[in-house]
Amino acid sequence: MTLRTEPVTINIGPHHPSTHGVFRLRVTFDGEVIVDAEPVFGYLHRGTEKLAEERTYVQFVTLTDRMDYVASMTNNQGWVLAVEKLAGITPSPRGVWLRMISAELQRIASHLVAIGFFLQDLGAFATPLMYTMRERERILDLFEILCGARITYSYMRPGGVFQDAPQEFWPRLDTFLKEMPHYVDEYERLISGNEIVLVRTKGIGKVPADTLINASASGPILRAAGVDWDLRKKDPYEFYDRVKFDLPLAKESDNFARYIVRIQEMRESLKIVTHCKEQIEPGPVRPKEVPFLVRPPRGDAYAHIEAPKGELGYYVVSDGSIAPYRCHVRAPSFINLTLLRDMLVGWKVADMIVTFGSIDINMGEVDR
Amino acid sequence: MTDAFLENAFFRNIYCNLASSASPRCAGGGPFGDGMFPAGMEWLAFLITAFVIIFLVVNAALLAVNIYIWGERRLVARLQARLGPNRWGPYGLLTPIADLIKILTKEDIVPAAADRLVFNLAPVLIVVPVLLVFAVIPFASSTWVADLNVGVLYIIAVLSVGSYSAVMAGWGSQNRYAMLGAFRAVALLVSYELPMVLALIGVLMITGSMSLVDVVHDQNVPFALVQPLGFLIFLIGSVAEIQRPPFDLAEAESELIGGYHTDYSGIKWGLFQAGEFMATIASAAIITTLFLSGWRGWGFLPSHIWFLIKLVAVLFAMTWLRGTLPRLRIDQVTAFAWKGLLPLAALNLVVSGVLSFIWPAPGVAELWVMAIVNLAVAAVSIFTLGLLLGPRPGERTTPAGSAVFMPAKREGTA
Amino acid sequence: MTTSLRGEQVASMISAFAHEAVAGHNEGSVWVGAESWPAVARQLHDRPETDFKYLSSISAVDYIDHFEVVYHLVSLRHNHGAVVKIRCGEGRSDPVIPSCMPVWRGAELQEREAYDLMGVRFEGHPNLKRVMLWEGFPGHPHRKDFLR
Amino acid sequence: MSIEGSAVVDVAFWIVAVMAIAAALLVVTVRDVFKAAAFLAAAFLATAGLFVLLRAEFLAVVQVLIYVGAVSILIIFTVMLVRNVPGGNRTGGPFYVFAGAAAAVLLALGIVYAAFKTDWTDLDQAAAGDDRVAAALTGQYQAEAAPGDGGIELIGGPAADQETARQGVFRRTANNLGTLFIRDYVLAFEVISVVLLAALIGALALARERGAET
Repeated sequence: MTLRTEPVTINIGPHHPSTHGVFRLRVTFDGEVIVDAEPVFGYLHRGTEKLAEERTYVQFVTLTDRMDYVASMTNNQGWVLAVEKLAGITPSPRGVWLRMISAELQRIASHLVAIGFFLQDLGAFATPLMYTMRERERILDLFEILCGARITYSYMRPGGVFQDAPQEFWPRLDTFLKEMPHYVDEYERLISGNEIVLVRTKGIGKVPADTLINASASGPILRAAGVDWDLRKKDPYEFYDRVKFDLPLAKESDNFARYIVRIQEMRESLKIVTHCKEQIEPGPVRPKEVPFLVRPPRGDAYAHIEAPKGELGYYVVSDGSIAPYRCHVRAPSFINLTLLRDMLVGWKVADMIVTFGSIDINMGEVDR
Repeated sequence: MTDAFLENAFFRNIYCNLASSASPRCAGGGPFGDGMFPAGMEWLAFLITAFVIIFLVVNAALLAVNIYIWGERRLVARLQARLGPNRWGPYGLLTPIADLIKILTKEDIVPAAADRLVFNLAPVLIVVPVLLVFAVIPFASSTWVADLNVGVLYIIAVLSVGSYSAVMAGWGSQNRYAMLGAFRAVALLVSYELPMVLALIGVLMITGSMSLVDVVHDQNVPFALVQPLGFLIFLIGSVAEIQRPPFDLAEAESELIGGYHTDYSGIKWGLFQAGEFMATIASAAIITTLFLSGWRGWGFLPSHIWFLIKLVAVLFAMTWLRGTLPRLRIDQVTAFAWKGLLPLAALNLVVSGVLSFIWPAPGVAELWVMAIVNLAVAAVSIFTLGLLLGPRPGERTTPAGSAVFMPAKREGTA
Repeated sequence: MTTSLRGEQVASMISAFAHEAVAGHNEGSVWVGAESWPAVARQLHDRPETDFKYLSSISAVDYIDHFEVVYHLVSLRHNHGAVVKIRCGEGRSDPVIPSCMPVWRGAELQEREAYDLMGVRFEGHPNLKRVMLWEGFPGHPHRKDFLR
Repeated sequence: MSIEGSAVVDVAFWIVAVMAIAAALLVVTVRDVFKAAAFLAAAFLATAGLFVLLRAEFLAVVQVLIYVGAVSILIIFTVMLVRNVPGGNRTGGPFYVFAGAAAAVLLALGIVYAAFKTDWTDLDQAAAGDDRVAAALTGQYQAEAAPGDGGIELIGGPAADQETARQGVFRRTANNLGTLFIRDYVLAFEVISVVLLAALIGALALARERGAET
């Protein structure tokens, strides 16, 4: 004789504390075990791609900020790279270095948010979140010095950045680079060895590497499965071939591996920023000859970068006017969710939240 | 019955002011004068005294909750590298009052599908059992409400009633999150009650009495040292039973939003919060009394202060746990109770039984010997159990299908 | 550096399955007919010299007189990429194209997105529903003729 | 005079008794199974109150611990697991009504018989403060407990202080019960524990899903 309980369908979200925005998941539970899960998107859909068709290439930079709003710098970067590729613009070196510095700082900030909320999803009463937010504030302070904004920077332009870093930026950056490794150590001391974190994350949300590749997953999720794929190494854009850094890999492909890959990536990003700071040379941050109204020739271009959450790609089609004819964004958060159901089915409610947190999505980017 | 009550200074002082001075039990009247009532009216004096004491204890508990909420918020804020509430009153001490006013003026929402009677009764029920616990706690050398001869059992019984509130809230809301929270609350309670009771039996074997007054009286060496295993099990069990992190599954806000009190608002929600914090204080008071030698201390401070110091220390530890640890999963929590705590409690029972067989009425020296033996047993058994039940990677309940998974066509709209 | 395969290379590789394949002028793009797309996709994925195990992106473009779907493919082993473009027939009434979900699961959400916003129907997709907008939303907003 | 004899206890008794009977009636009349289970718990609680008034604190606490804290909670838990309960699930026809009524009448007859059979006089007199009976009670308990083994030691001698002695009997219900279980009725006690063990194993066998490893 078997005792059967009736499956229950619950809407997790769109107003749920752990859905990182307005994400909705229709989950069917048998008791506490997930039988089926279906993600539902679109609560934050703003038609960004359509809006691009009515803006100039530079104006659209401000809209890319609003996609992944915890990693605006990398959104800017992907877009200006696509425009540069489309229009054949050669950026000025100093601008490129500044873009790399800000992109790597942004990666650290994004991973800090990811780790903080991941632990929050695990049920830690906001303590790790507060710790990571404390350091994120310092990065935001740096960005504020750099461009005057704290969330939506719009710092980058085709050809470079819109203004040089002020003098006070460099000593502040030095202090940050000196202190941040100790803070990362502190997170590791607080989190990485915590027995409860280990039993809650190890072995959970496992997906084999070939499934991940087949499902177009990218970023830390892919690298946590041991796939050696980072566009900064494999398809170096900007000056990433001139800096030295390692590629943190894990092979377990579980929630803990994703967490630990993010932690290690923060250390590598610090290295990259240090290298950039050493190699940066004086000069204009944006070539004078690049017009403000970029008018690329007819054609299309696809530029992709390694954003904190994965491969961020912009496919731009130009009809020769001052506005893109069509712009499509390959959003890493969105495509990483393809495997969500595979990761969830068979696990419990609590695992669902943790696995979802380990993917690290941003609804601004998923829904665009 | 009256005589038993009169051992209690708290009771006697009020009673003898009211009852007739001719009464043989209060020869010489109370400290503030003679009895007010003529002879034969002692029952009225008894009633009034009882009500006064209940009034005092209930209000003291509520005030303590307010102070504790403030303290926990400040402490957690310090653990999290921030400041915490500091705007209302000195050091933000009036913040709980401001919160209370805010909660009282909020709209009281009852979901349309809710079972109104059950829904409205649930928040009341969370406070009642916790208040009842304070009835048997000796707060000082001669201050308690009632010296019940089955005090320890009474505490366990009353605390077990507390889960009704979660169940009724979950059922009354007719909300699936709330229902899941209620399930978890019951699972937690059923799992942790058994090891807790078994852990207490070790204490009872030494004292030979279930009265908390006697337990404190016999506690020449704090039982936390004499019964280290029992102390740990009871501490973990009470944290689980009052559903604080890392066992706050029933209201796990990142999973179940608010668990069983998802649908509550206004003062009903406030009652749930107050009830939970009050339960924390009650648990800390129980642990202080049973394992940390209650009000006993050295002479330079009054016994009330000693009790308070120990209480605050236990509360500090509980808050620290809350500020540090993530939440466990439901199967891990129950497995920890059944596979971890229950065998430890049974072992503790056997060891304590043997020791009390050797020393039926232990003196101070014998208690210290017991402490050493038990500490060694605790260290070895916890280490062994840790090896046996160490962290394991999670297991999927059902196979998730083939490697390349094609989602089935589903009905319904997005 | 991810090298782009030249369009002619790709075209010659798949010519056995898609005679109509035409090499594009930039980024090694190649145009493939919609009918031969499933076979081509399977070949690109399986053949060791192409080894396009990773589908990077699917973009749908409205060219007024026809719709085009652009696939960006990457081989993680050889570190090369290719762009496959598919015209969804002539006219704009009902653009249809076979789904490549049996080959790349990563197409699941991207095809749904293209269907939702551009109205390109992917035949064979097991769960082709709107993803950003709600069911019953009139029209497909990324089309050029979508009126606000 | 002592508090036991006063009107306070009478009033308390009536409140608790009415609560117990009302809750018990609601258990069988209310349509909602969840509420019926909750009222069952309330009836158990009121019974515990009656035990308190009878000076049997140990029984009262055990009643709360086992019946309210464990049995009823599990009943409610089961009710919640079974869906579609609020609609109510009425009796299955006249057969069940008659069978239930017959069982109730039989049970009531048994209780009434037991009540009349019991000799209440000594308890009544003890409650009223009759020293002779109290002394008899004290002596009886002392005879049952072999003196000197530390099991039961009453406060004072048989005739030293009757009031204290009577209170001693009541104060030590737990000890007396324990002695009775372990000494006089040890066989019944052990048989019951074997039955409980069998029930436990049976429950495990039922709950274990066939084919599932966990």
